[in-house]
Amino acid sequence: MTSLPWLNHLIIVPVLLPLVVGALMIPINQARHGLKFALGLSSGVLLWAVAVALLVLADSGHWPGGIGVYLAANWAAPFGIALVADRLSALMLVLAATIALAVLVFSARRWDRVGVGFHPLFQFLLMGLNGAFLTNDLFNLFVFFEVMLAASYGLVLHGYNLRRIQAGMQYIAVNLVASLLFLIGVSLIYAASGTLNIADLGARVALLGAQDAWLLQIGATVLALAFLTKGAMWPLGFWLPTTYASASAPVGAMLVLMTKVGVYAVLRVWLAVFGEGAGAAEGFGFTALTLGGMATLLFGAIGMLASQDGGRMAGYGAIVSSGTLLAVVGQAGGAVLASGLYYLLGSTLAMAAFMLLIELTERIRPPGAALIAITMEAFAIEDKPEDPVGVGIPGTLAFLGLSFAACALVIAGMPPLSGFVAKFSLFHALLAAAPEAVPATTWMLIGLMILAGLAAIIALMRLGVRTFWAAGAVTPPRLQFSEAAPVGALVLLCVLLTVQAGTVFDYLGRTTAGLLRSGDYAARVLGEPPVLRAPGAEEGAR
Amino acid sequence: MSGAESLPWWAAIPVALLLVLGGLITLVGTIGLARLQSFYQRIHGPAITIALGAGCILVASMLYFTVAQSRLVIHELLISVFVLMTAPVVSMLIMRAAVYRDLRAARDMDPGNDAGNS
Amino acid sequence: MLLASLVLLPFLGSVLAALMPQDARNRESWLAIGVAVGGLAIAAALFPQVAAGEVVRAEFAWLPAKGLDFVLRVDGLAWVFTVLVLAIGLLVVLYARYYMSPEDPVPRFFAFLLAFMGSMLGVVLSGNLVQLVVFWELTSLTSFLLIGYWHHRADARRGARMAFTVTATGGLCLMAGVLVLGHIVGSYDLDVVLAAGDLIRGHELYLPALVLIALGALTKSAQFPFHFWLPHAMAAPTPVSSYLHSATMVKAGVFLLVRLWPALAGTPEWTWIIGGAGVCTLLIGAFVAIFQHDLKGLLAYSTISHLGLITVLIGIGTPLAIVAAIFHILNHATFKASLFMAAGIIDHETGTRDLRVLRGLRHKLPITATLAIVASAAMAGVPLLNGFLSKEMFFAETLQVGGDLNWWMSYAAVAMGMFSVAYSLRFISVFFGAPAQGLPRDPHEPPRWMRFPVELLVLACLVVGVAPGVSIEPLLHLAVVATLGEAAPVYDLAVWHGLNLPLLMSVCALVGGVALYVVLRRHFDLAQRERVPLIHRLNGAQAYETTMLQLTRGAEWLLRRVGTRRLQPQLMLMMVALLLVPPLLAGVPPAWTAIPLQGFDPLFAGMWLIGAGCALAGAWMAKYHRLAALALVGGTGIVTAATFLWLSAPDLALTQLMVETVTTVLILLGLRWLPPRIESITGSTQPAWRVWTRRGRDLALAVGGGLALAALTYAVLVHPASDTIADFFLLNALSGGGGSNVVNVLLVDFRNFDTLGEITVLAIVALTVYALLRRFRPAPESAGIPPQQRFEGDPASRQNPAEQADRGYLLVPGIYLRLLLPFMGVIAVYFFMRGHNLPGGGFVAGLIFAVAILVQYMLAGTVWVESHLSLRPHRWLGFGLLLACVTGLGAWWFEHPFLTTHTAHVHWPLVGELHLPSAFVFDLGVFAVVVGTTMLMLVALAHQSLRAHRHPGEDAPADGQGGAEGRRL
Amino acid sequence: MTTATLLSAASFFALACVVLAMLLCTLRLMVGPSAQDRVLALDTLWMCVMVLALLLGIRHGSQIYFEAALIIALLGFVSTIALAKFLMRGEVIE
Amino acid sequence: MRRWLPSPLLSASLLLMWLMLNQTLEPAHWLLGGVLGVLAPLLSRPLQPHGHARIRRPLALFRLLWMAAVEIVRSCFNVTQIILLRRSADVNSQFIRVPLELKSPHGLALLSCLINSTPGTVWVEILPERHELLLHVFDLHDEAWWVHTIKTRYEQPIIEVFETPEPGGSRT
Amino acid sequence: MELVLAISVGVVFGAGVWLILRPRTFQLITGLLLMSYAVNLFIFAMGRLWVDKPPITPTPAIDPAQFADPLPQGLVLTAIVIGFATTALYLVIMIGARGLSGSDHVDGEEPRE
Ligand code: NA
Ligand code: NA
Repeated sequence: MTSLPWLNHLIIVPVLLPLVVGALMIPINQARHGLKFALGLSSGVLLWAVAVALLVLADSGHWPGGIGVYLAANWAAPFGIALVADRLSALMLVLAATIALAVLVFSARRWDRVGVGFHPLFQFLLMGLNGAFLTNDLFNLFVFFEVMLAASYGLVLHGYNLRRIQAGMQYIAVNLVASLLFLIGVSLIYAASGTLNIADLGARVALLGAQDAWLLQIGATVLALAFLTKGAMWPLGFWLPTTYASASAPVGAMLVLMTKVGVYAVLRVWLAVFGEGAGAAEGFGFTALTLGGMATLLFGAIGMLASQDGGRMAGYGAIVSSGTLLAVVGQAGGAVLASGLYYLLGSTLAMAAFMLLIELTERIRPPGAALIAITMEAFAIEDKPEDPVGVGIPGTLAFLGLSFAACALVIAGMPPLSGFVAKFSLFHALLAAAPEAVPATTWMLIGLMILAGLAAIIALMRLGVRTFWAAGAVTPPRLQFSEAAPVGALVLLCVLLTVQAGTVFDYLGRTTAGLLRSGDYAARVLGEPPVLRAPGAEEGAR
Repeated sequence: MSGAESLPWWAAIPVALLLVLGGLITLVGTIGLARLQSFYQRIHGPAITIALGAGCILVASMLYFTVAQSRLVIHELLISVFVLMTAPVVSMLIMRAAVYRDLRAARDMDPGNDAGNS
Repeated sequence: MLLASLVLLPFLGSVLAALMPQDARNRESWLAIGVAVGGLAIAAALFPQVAAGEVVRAEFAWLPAKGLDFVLRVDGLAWVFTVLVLAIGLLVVLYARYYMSPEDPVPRFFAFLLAFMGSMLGVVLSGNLVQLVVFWELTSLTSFLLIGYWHHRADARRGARMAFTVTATGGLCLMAGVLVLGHIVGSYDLDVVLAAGDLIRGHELYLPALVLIALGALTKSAQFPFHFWLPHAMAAPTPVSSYLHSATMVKAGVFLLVRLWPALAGTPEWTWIIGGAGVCTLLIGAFVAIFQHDLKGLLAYSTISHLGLITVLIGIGTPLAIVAAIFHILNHATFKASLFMAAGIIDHETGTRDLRVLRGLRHKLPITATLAIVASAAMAGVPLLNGFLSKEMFFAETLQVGGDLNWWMSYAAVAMGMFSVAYSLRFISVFFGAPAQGLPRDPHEPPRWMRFPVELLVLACLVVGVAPGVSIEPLLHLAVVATLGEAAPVYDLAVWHGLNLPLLMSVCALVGGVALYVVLRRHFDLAQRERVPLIHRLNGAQAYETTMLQLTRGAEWLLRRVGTRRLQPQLMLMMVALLLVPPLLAGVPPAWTAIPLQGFDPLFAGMWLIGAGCALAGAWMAKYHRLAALALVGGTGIVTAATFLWLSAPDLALTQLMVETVTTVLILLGLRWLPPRIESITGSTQPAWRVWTRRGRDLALAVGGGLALAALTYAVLVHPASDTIADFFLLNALSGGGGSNVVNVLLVDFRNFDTLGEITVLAIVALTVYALLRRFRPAPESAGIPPQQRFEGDPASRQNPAEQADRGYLLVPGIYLRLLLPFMGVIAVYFFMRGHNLPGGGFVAGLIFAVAILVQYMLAGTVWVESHLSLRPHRWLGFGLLLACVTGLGAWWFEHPFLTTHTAHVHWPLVGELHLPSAFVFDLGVFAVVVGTTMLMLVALAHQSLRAHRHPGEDAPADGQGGAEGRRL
Repeated sequence: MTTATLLSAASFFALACVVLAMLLCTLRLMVGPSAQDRVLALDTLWMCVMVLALLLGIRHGSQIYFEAALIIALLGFVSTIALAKFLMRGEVIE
Repeated sequence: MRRWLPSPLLSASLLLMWLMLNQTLEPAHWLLGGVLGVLAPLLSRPLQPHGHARIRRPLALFRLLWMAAVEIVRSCFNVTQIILLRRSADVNSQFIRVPLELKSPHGLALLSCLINSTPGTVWVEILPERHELLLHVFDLHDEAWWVHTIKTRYEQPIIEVFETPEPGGSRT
Repeated sequence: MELVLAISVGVVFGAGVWLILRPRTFQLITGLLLMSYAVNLFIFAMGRLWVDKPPITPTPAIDPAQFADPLPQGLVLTAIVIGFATTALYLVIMIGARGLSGSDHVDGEEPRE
């Protein structure tokens, strides 16, 4: 191959585009919000289009095995850094781009100007997220985690007040320590296996000697601790509710996505390394993952019951969904995994919508309180924002109520929306995975998920009744179209996900089938040839 | 611990002497730092280390590499120059910081009496 | 398609209704009537097929992989229920048109009502159990919304929450049950499940499945002990009560039991669970109903009791009992709906539902009174009315329970009959006696069409009661055959079966009931009693509220135990996890004993004596002696740098040294804003033992963590490396990457993608720091000028920074520091240029350059430097990042992947051959980002001093500069 | 005895002296008692590491170590003057 | 010339440094070093309010430096002796004040370098009121001797080097 | 050498762990600094220890076994830079929180006990 098919370049665009746009924004004057917003939105739309294109490419058989490999700097894996666009990463890219687009539109009204640097930080956050989804190299994953985290630190503190900075301190401290664990884990894995490439690691794991295998397992466990801190597994995720509750709405919505990155990383690494063909190490840690996930699920459910305010409840909701996903990853069955991914899609969309919604519903308060809140926000603003109170659109309350109900249904896993479909299909798959005798953990998991759903119902109903029904407190909030539309769009996507469940499940079935064939994956990634540099030039294949 | 190439004796002996001397002088300077009673005495210790200890080693290095590589290796001079340019700044500032800190402490302990600096 | 439209129609209507304007009461009703009539028409169209015993199915693929298709299925039972739902729905809609006040926002009401109708039809018509659960929960949801329709009222909110919690929880149980059932049978398809009765009953999971499904059904049908939600649901508008909470939704539970009868019934467990719950419910409901003072409350408890009756019948489970159950479901729907409507009329007309106030209404509402009395009679089981027939069948069935010697069931049935007569009398007592005075409103007969539904229903009661064989028999037969199939019994719906035991029981009930009512009224002050005798402690609602409260409290309590909002415990847990989890999962190392002891270098050890000592001392000092701690940590940093140097990593040593310097300056800049901690003001009120326990624990963790990492390091170090990818880099750095410094080639070529991310992190952090400092509010203690600068003994206290550097104490140092600037600049260039082949590179060069500028800031102060030099770190940042990206993108031009390096070979006269790798330009980007980041962060920090600072002698232009800083940065 | 052993012994001796010197600096760094003592000790420590780098260069006959010494000579003082200024003026950049 | 090459001495030093650093005499490095030697002073000029030093008597400078070097070695020996052999309390460490006539900043800088590099003396600051140098002496025997020595052996030569008036130009 | 480095990594890491469990922000940041040193050394050690074998390859024809492993060095370089950046960030947050809350406790408020 002497030149790269131009479609392959699409794989790196989700990383590159936000980077370039973010870099362009840095020197632009702070007062030019409009320009920055326009840039950011263009980037968001383009990203979304590229993500969809990648999904289509991955699913259409354009690449062998549905796996597109991009060798950054043209060095063959495992030496250089390979980016991999398969069905799963493409799906995550689409999810990220979708939520990002919604959040960007949502923040256009006022959130991007309560502090400085919102738009570039947002772009860098996207870069980090997309990079984490695409990369196939453990250390590169660390770098993208750091990009994502650094941007999220900035965004969590965006327009800070005391509460936000207290939460930020906690969030940052925990994540800094987690990053150190990440480094320990990655370097141990390198010391044991001599590689950083995930696919290569999967190919090597069966061949390692006893001592190396032990070191690898220790390293992988430490690495998992880092991932799971980000993925908020109990007892590593206590930072999450506090952070969610104090972050601004758009940032909260993006945080929802970020917890999923931790789970995604576990899924990617574990299936590739300890999946089929791992020899003696096959299945390492899966049970622990299930148990941890179950503990997390329980913790999240308790938290939801105990929370009184929306932000915190959303945080515990995210913990519940993390716990569910982790437990599911621990089950490692194809059908279970597909259902888990479906659950991930629905719950992420709904939680993101919910985070945005909470901010809007907080405007349903006696006028005094709302005024004070608005004044307080405005007090901290240095750039003299436009009047944040806009013209009310008719039916705002109905809209908010309906959206709230829809989000609540998805989060609680109640019929008829995607949450129920996800839960049901999970249960079905879990039971079907053991046709003879269903193990006790499976029953426990199902029971826990049902209980968590119940806790969510009770908590969300309490919140909803207080917000929308509490006597005398209901004043129709003023709502901008740019604020309502993203929420509505996300909710509609949940509905679409329900209606099109068959199509989505077909896709997810193909996704998980590919994921479980880790041998093919490794062969595909390691077999991708670099572009010939010049005729006769020496090429570095092992 | 290999690497030191074979040098002719006429070069090896001065290099070795310079090394030993430099090491000793460096050590003496820090002994002063560790041992002397007051700060104003201690500050004189490191001056030896910097001026002569490092100097000996630098000369040794120049000699060694010039002979070992059979070409003029004198870029160590740059280090000497930089050290000579920065060391006064450092000791001046530390000294002045100490003096005014002590003055302030004296004032705080005994207001009304303006302690002189001697 | 016809079937699908039957379910879809109400939902469509619901959406349409929601979109109508607030005051469209008539249009809303017409729409709803249209939907109901349309539905009935469809049902009628389906009748021939159903009557022929056919099962009409419609399937739509949805999730075939999960056995989840959208299946609609109508047989006799479903058809009868469909008609019930639609017919009562039609009447209720008509009634609601007049019941609802013109001010009420009816679009919401009708939208919810129609949505409920659709959900209920969905339950009835589902041919797939999972789909049934979906609609089941939807009925709960719509019920919740309808009960909470008047949500400004606390009782409505409370009732709605209670109903939803109970029924939705039941729904979850039902889902679990359905899952188990599906697991047993291997399909969720109703027809398959119904055909697999023997398999199910024989399976080891039968009991769990039964219990879970029963929980679903019993909660929905308000059976003991879950009955309490129903009376509270009466906060809903009366049409809702009459429709959902008497005629249809509460019947979903018993419908489900009937539906699943072929699959689940016929075991002792079935009888005990279903029958037991039913008996308790029927007695308690009937008894409590007598003592209600709210008209609707009385009806609600009577509904509970009647549902209990139906449940008992289903529990008995004989084919005849099932017939009786279905029959009573229909009968109860008829008379109870009409009674609720009558109660609504009374409420509507008088403004109250309080039995203690209402009297003599027959004078003002004669027609309504007549209708209500007839319906009550049906409820009481008076002959010639429909209630009598099904109740007698019930009595007959109870006799069969437990053989000939066991009469308890029959006694219970008679007792329930007596109670029901008593509460029926209590209900109709509102029409008798002297007209009540002082009612909130002066009652009149309601509008013609509001009464019409009641009339129709009462007529139905009469017709069925008098001529069951003609009126209800065909319908009932349809349902019975569909349910029981071959087991369908021969039965006779006649008013008169001759003198038999059931008749005697009926008579006993009637006579006893009247007597009971009279006794209670005369001697026990029935009309004014505050609480239910005997079982008033059995308060489900109270239990519910307590449970909910305890649930929240308990969750909060538990959350405090298993969670934390504080940082320290979180970090502690992370460390505990780090210590425990890896060995737990991976076990002990296989070669632990074989690890050899390696060589020992005393000098290296001496150096680390320093490094480790500094670390420990720094840890000790960090609380009160920050500067000392900073210096000590710096000591560890230097030793680390020296270690890198010693162990063949010159690049790392250089970087570490520079970072060390910048970090120190950075922390000092920050320390200025952190007021000192004074040892004496530690106001810790904690007991000493707790403090020491905590310290002991932390110490153990620290030692453990240290040991663990040390052991791991050692285990790796003495273990030979496996085949690593490093060899490739060493072999290809020069040939492929064009540089001999492999580390640098790694950074700018092999793994330059990492470096790109890394400089992005730098840029992000710089932006964040800048943003944070824009709104920085210093602590009050440190907001002013530092005491050192206020010390009059220091001549510098009378000079601004520029003057200090110009003629003050910094004059002499300034000469050197200013002279060094160009040297530092050239050295930065030197390190940048050589990076590719020897230690150095863009990162180190950037730091050197930044430090060079920083020294000037330290010397002459922010204001002076910035009035002489315009740095614009934002531009450096943006430019650097873009340069790196553009360099990477350049590869696209050559049809190579992003960041592929290319080398341009240029031959210049005089200079010779120049190799210009693109990695060089990339490194330039790194350089620019590092300079931008360092400058932006440090300078932004330094700028904070300008806020507080107004030196005594500072002049106006300097102030102007201070104000302009924001723009320049 | 060859010149290589002589040089090796001499450089070992010098290294030992420097490490000992560093230890003494550390002692002062830990003990203090005043902040200026610590700053002085830290600066001397930097200088010792510079000498150490040069000695390693001689010991291994390699020029790789030179740049580290150069960096320390040119920029090692920056953190020291920052500390000194902090002590003297209460802030590093006024 | 002055505009593009404000300080030829500095530029030459930079070029020299560049060549020493790269340990080469290749023409490419002469060129590059030359460019840097011109550029670096130009770019840093805004931050150089005192301008660059003009050395009027280079020979006097070398003489001074040689004498200082000898003095450094001698003092080093003295101080070493004291550190190793004397009790700290017996050492008479004192601050002394030396009135200065030297005004040139560059001259003062050179003086400070010489004094600080000489073990046993540390420069504290120049007291602004009477332009006196405050000095700390490690082991003081005779204050007057010190003042005399500094004024004659150091200050006078430095004044000679930096403050000899040049016909036609004034010091920046 | 191996043992010394291992023990040193352990001691520095342990001191860092002790500090990050302390309640004051400055202790935390100091602890993070120390832990970064330890972790950087740890990563570095994963390439095993080499004296006087810097990964600088002046000629293409070399024996890779004669050079230190460059990869961990590259990783450490990145880790140092990222660590520097995050330290800066935490520092600024630390002083920001101190200014807003009046407390230098890591939770941004004094514990209520
Ligand atoms: Na019996
Ligand atoms: Na780097």
